[in-house]
Amino acid sequence: MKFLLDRSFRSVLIAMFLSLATVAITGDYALAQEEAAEVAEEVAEPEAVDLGVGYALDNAFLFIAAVMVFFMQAGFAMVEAGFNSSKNAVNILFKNSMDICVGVLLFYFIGFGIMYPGCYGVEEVESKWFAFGGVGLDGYESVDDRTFSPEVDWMFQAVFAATAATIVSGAVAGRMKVAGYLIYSAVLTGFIYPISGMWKWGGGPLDAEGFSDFAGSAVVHGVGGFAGLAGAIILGPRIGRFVNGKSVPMPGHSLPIAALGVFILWFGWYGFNPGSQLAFQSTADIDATMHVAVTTTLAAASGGLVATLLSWFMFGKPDLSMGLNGILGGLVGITACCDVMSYNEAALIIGPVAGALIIFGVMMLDKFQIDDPVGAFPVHGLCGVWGCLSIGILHGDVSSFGVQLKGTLFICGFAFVTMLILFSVLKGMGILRVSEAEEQKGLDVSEHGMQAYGGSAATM
Amino acid sequence: MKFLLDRSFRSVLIAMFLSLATVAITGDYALAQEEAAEVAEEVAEPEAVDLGVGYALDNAFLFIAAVMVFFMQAGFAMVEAGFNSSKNAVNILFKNSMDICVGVLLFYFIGFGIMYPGCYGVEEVESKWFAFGGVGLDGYESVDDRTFSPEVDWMFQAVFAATAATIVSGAVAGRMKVAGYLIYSAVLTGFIYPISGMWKWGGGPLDAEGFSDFAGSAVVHGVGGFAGLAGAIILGPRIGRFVNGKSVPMPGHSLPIAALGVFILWFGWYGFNPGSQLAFQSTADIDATMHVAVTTTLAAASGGLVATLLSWFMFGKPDLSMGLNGILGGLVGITACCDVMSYNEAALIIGPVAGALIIFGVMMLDKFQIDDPVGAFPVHGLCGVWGCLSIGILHGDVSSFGVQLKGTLFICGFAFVTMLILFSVLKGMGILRVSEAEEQKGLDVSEHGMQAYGGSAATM
Amino acid sequence: MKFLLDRSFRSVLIAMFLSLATVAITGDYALAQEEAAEVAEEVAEPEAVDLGVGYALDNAFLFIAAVMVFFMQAGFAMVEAGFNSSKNAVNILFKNSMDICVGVLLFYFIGFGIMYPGCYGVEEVESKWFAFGGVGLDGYESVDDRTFSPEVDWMFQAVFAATAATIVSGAVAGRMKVAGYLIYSAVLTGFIYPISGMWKWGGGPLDAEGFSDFAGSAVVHGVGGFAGLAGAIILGPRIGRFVNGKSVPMPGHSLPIAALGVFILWFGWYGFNPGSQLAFQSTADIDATMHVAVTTTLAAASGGLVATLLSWFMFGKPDLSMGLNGILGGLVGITACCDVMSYNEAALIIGPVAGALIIFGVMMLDKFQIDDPVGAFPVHGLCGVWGCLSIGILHGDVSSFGVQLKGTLFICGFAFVTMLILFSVLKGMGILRVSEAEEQKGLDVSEHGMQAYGGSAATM
Amino acid sequence: MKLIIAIIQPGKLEDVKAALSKVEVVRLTIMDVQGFGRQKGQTEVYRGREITINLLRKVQLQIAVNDDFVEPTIDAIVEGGRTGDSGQIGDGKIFVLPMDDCIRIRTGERGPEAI
Amino acid sequence: MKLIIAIIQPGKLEDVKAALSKVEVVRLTIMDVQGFGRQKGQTEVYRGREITINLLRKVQLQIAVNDDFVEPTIDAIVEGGRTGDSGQIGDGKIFVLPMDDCIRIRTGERGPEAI
Amino acid sequence: MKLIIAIIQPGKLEDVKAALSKVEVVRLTIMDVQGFGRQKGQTEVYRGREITINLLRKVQLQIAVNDDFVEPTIDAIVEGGRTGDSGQIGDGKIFVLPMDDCIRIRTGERGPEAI
Ligand SMILES: Nc1ncnc2c1ncn2[C@@H]1O[C@H](COP(=O)(O)OP(=O)(O)O)[C@@H](O)[C@H]1O
Ligand SMILES: Nc1ncnc2c1ncn2[C@@H]1O[C@H](COP(=O)(O)OP(=O)(O)O)[C@@H](O)[C@H]1O
Ligand SMILES: Nc1ncnc2c1ncn2[C@@H]1O[C@H](COP(=O)(O)OP(=O)(O)O)[C@@H](O)[C@H]1O
Repeated sequence: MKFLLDRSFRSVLIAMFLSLATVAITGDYALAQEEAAEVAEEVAEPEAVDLGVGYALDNAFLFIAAVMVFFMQAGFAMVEAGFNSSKNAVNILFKNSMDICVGVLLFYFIGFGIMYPGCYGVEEVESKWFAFGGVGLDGYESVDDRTFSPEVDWMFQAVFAATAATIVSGAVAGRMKVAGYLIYSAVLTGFIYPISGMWKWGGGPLDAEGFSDFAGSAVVHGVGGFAGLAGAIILGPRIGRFVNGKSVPMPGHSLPIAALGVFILWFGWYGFNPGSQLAFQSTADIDATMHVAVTTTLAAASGGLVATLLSWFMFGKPDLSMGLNGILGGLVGITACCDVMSYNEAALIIGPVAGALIIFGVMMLDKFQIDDPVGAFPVHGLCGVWGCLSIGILHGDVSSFGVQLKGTLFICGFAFVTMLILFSVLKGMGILRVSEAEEQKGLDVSEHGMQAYGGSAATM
Repeated sequence: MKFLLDRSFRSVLIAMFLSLATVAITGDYALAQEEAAEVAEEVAEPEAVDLGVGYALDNAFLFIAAVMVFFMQAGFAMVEAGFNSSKNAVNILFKNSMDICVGVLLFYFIGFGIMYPGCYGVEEVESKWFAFGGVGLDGYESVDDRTFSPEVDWMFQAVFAATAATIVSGAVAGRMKVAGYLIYSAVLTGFIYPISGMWKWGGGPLDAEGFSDFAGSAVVHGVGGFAGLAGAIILGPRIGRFVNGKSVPMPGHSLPIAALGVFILWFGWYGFNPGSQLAFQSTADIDATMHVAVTTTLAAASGGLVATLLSWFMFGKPDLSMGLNGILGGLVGITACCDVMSYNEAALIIGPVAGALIIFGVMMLDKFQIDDPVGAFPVHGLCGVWGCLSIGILHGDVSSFGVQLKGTLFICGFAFVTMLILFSVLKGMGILRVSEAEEQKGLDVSEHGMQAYGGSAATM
Repeated sequence: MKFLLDRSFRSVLIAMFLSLATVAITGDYALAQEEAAEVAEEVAEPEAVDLGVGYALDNAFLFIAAVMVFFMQAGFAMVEAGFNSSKNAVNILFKNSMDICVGVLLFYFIGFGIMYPGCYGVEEVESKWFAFGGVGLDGYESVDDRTFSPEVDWMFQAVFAATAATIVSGAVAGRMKVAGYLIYSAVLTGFIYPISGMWKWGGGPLDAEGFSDFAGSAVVHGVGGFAGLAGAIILGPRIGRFVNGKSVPMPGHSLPIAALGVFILWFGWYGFNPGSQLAFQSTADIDATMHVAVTTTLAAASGGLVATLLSWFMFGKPDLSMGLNGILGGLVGITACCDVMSYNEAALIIGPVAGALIIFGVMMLDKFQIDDPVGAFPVHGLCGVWGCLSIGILHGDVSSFGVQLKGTLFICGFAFVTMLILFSVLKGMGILRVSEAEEQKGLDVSEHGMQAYGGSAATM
Repeated sequence: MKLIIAIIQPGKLEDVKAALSKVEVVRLTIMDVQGFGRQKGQTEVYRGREITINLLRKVQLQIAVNDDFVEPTIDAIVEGGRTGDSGQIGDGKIFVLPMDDCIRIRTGERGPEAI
Repeated sequence: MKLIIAIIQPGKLEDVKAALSKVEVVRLTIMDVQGFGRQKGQTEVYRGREITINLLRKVQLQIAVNDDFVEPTIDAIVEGGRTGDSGQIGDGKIFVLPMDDCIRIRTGERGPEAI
Repeated sequence: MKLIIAIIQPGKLEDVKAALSKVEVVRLTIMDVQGFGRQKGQTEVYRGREITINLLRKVQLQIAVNDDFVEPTIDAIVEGGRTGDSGQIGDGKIFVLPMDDCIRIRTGERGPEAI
């Protein structure tokens, strides 16, 4: 046990510090100097080229949007903690907080350079499936007529990466080792997400083909959802989740914090979707941004409402957890197409279908005996696919169904396959799943030696 | 039971889908096309009339304000859940999340057109008590010299509507059926709120008379507070709340989430009040906006402090729940007059009086044996009235006491009377209050078949 | 008991209303009139000097930043409540909510005038250690070429003051009387914080010497952290915290809300640090602001990661509470130097060292048997000092180590000494610490007569 | 002396306490428990799956009484704890255990008068 | 009649319940408790300090049975509650208490048939 | 063998445990309970209304002991559980119940040596 811990611990250290180390040793001071220079420039010479108030506004708005997206981390943490057992709450919170820590660091050192090689001067990205622009932000060639700074660009993208990563923690909750999870998290934010992200947002091949995914139904949520599915499959269900073929529900330990999490996520989505317009100073841009805000609102609402009514109709009582998932489903669904869908389409088609997909998806996973404690796959995987395909279905003028289908398959498929492999490797290394005894005791005590709720008159 | 459920379920379906259906059937595709056109316009033609960075800023700020107001939904959910029994927490969360879902949909399809007929070209609204501009946003005639887009206008107003609706869920907590509540919620956001809202903000009769209510002490909070009072009266108190004439307190199950909710609400109020300036690009406008931010801050603080000290002084110990209500009272009170009150008036008069009204109101409801579990009426009803009247009292130059009194009476009275009727009708339909057994079991199990907290070493 | 309560209650009333009273009696109406005039001006005459969209943007951004910082109050409340026993949760929430109420009021009536006398026309502040500009905002002389309004300036500063105050509640949790705490809170936000704050941000002596503290590692966090240390020392440890020389951990009662609090704080920090640029319309300013946002992100992430890995390495298991403290430590550390540090320095030096300081600090306090329930001193005190000194170490060009050391010592020392005195006085007055019986019962019942969690099937 | 243990419906606690104080039984200890009995746990649907909440929330009363108080106490609990006149599955049980001794911590008194 | 009180590992509850229903013991009351026994509480490190969580979460079962059910019930609990074949410190205890009477609140029935 | 049930003040748990271990009683089971006794529940004011929190939080100890341990155990609990020298209303009670048998789940041992 101790030995295993050390072993797994080493593997993490390696995974964690590999990148840091390289940089630190090889180029740190060099970089630091350039940096310092750069900073000096920025700060010391106010009379440098002034791009006007519009530039300031673009930066400000994109920054605020990025901060809202950042806050979604809190939403995921609450949703996942609330929908899981109290004996695994510390573990979930740990994974979520490490996702953002590991995520932004790796996305700074590696991810950004992989996802946006074009910004670093790499040519013909439209024909490349992989490219690397460089470490950190120094190589970023910001043009003179830029509408926002490399910094805010990075920040907005970094929180997206962390979002993709943290989706998975919900699907693998209650049974995955910390060590294995940290490695997964590093790989996803450092490599997988940026690679497939580059195909579309980095101006890569899929983008060249006209694949359309405005704010990342596939690029972000699809990747997270399918990575989660892969994890859930390799890990297998929690003990007692399926008893001789029968599905045994394991209700969450705190719906209040789960509901809070959903509200936080909805709040953050107003940064996620509208922010993805990336330009706000022209009237056309800001109008488009506001259009996105409205479609996002309507799809979330109808997704939640339809999922609720369906659960009521099908199961006899309105199921809060389904309604909450439905809201998230509507949000994921509209993410790809919030710019092109009309308000009526958002309210009457995108949201409702997403709401229905939640119910359908949850039941389907049950049928295949796949244990996804928080419904991460139905929400992010299925509704992510729906969002992309809906463009081909309803707005062929924007992008054809074929192109949408191909793009979605490539991105989600890439995440699914690579993650199947990664999780299998972790399994082979013996750092994937905790022992049966540890699982029954709960990961909080076995992995962290603490309990989420100390509270009892007797103990305090 | 089953039969009743079906019955109530049908009634909900009807209420829910009436509007959707009409639109969907009658005009959907037509609308969809126009929409598509509109979108195309917005997105495809960047060279359309450019209204400058100022326009972008106005939109951006108003959008961010709207998002903050949206987040207040989370605040209400937490406050109401925390101040109620754990056996009704799922139900409260359900009602709050459905409020926003149902609210924005109905406010999109019907409410907005009723509240702002003028924007749709309806003439002489100042002399009308009801008018309907049209379904959705397509009929909205946006002028060329507009300072913000119809979209952001709608969004800001929609979250206000949802706020008015969700106030009520606190007052009727612990005993109201889900079916009845959804109908109430739809009626309030689709009809009642927009109708009285039009009288003032839609440029209707009260506005014409000079009635002043900057951000909605009466228009939003008064409506919610008095609707809640009507609900609490018709429903009657929870079992055991008043035992042979004596008031038996029923403390909330989680003050930490209640306190979190209050902080979230205060946070959201910075969108609610400053955002209501609706224009931010001119120096005068932004200065006025910042003035509002300061008065809002000071009134909230003194409301909370005075309520706390009063509870301490009168009852012997400082009561956190009163302090929290006091903060909200101060916020509601300053909402109508945050633009005209001086800083000293906000800090030394508006807030303190609101804080005192909380204590007084809670005790008064007790005297009349009205059961308002979270103090929604004292906070939103009484302090809402106070906010409007304070203008007449302290700033007769802005608007006379008489005008303020009349406007407040009209708006709050309209909500109170119509809701008394609605709740009575629901009672008649037998979908208002749960059975005694269901209430004792708790609405979570009886209405939703789930528990808010699964947590127990034994069950997990 | 009753008598004591009255006594302590009186002392609070006095402390609370002293300032209010004076103003109210002496100058209220006068002020009110001027105010009204001022307001009229602002609101009634839109054709007053127009400072352009840039002015509006600066105000808007600074306002939004202030609101984010305000929200940190919720973060502190959750962190402190979560890391403490459930029997003291109401008390913690009470102290946090009163901090902001008392804080903004006193900072309005007194604090702001003390911290920014220069804005009120006081001359030669660079050579003064104390000065008073005036009560309220009326004396504030806003120049014609101002980039933001006095109102938003006040608001941004006021929430900073409340932040400094509320840090302490964590360090003195579980044993301090409400009466004594309110007095402390008033004194800190009304006098101590603004006085030392003036030395740097008010253009006082330390600023004149070139002391650099961008967003307040020392000015805000150092003050709070060392004030907390003083409190923890004078109060002594909680009963049972150190048993015959051995340290007995007292785990918090709810890690989920503690983790939520940390996410909220990180979110708020994006207002705290970037907002401190105070100017956003020029390209140089907004670029600098975005630079700050990135360094803040990277330091938080590496602080959390390093603290986690260290706890894992040193204690055998990854400790969530240490990871969360590490994130906060990284944020506090980067606060002073977020403008000058390069991204690599933030990620590889500032954050990691802060993370290590957390572990070290927690163990050190243990060694000296000082009971700081939430680790307020390691986070805000130690990392605050580190942030300031790091400038002297890594960027001597910006400010020398000597200057940084002196400035930090002056500010933290002033807070530490004055607070040692204040807490000793409160002790002498017998309103510092609750009785042993009250402490064992828990402050919620003994000080507030309520419980944080009413919930039990039996009681509800 | 006997120790009476009663498992009742949470919603009935107030009624039972009222009935007990009528017979001057004012001292008791209660705790939250989960019951599993004849009463088939309500079958609910959670996320589309049948789930039998067969561990139902109950409240357990513990009352130490002198022998002559046993019958009144039992009657009071039955009276207060029964749903309707005919009672309902799930209303619970009462167990009567022999008790050798009782000590009042405050005074150290023992036996019947300590109860 | 006896009242059987068993303290088991939380993770073993399902197994014990299964074993009990095999011998037709379907009625029981359970509660969360904290145990302090031979099993030295797991020593953890919280914020760098050794902390012995010596109050371990356990689940307590309370089962009222007729005399002929005592042995089967005990065997079932032991079978379902034991970790592995050899058992493990922390597996818990079973206490058997004499019971004078049992009343079914619903019907007022008393004695053996009320169990 | 006896089963000793003691209801004490939550704040006294540590003292009682210390006193017990002095007499080598190291195994026990505790649970949170709510007490209703002579001690008139503290009258508090919640939102301006008198509320008697007459269900006070207590901790219940359950200790199975062999007969010769009964007296030392009782004395230890009284010593550790009493507030001050004279004790205080609310300090609680100790109930001593006869116990027929005790089984150690781990080993299946029965009787006195299983305790
Ligand atoms: N034999 C028993 N041992 C322990 N607890 C029991 C027993 N029988 C009933 N109970 C408790 O009483 C509660 C109610 O039992 P109930 O279903 O009403 O029994 P019945 O159907 O005989 O009335 C159960 O949930 C359980 O907690
Ligand atoms: N004598 C006792 N009295 C009360 N509870 C006991 C006693 N002995 C054991 N227990 C309970 O059983 C649980 C498991 O005990 P355990 O450590 O397995 O005992 P053993 O080491 O004898 O097997 C303990 O945590 C405690 O809750
Ligand atoms: N007869 C009893 N039956 C069950 N529990 C009791 C009894 N008497 C006292 N208790 C428990 O002991 C606790 C303390 O009782 P207390 O008020 O101190 O009694 P006394 O006034 O006789 O000292 C009570 O809150 C209750 O939980």
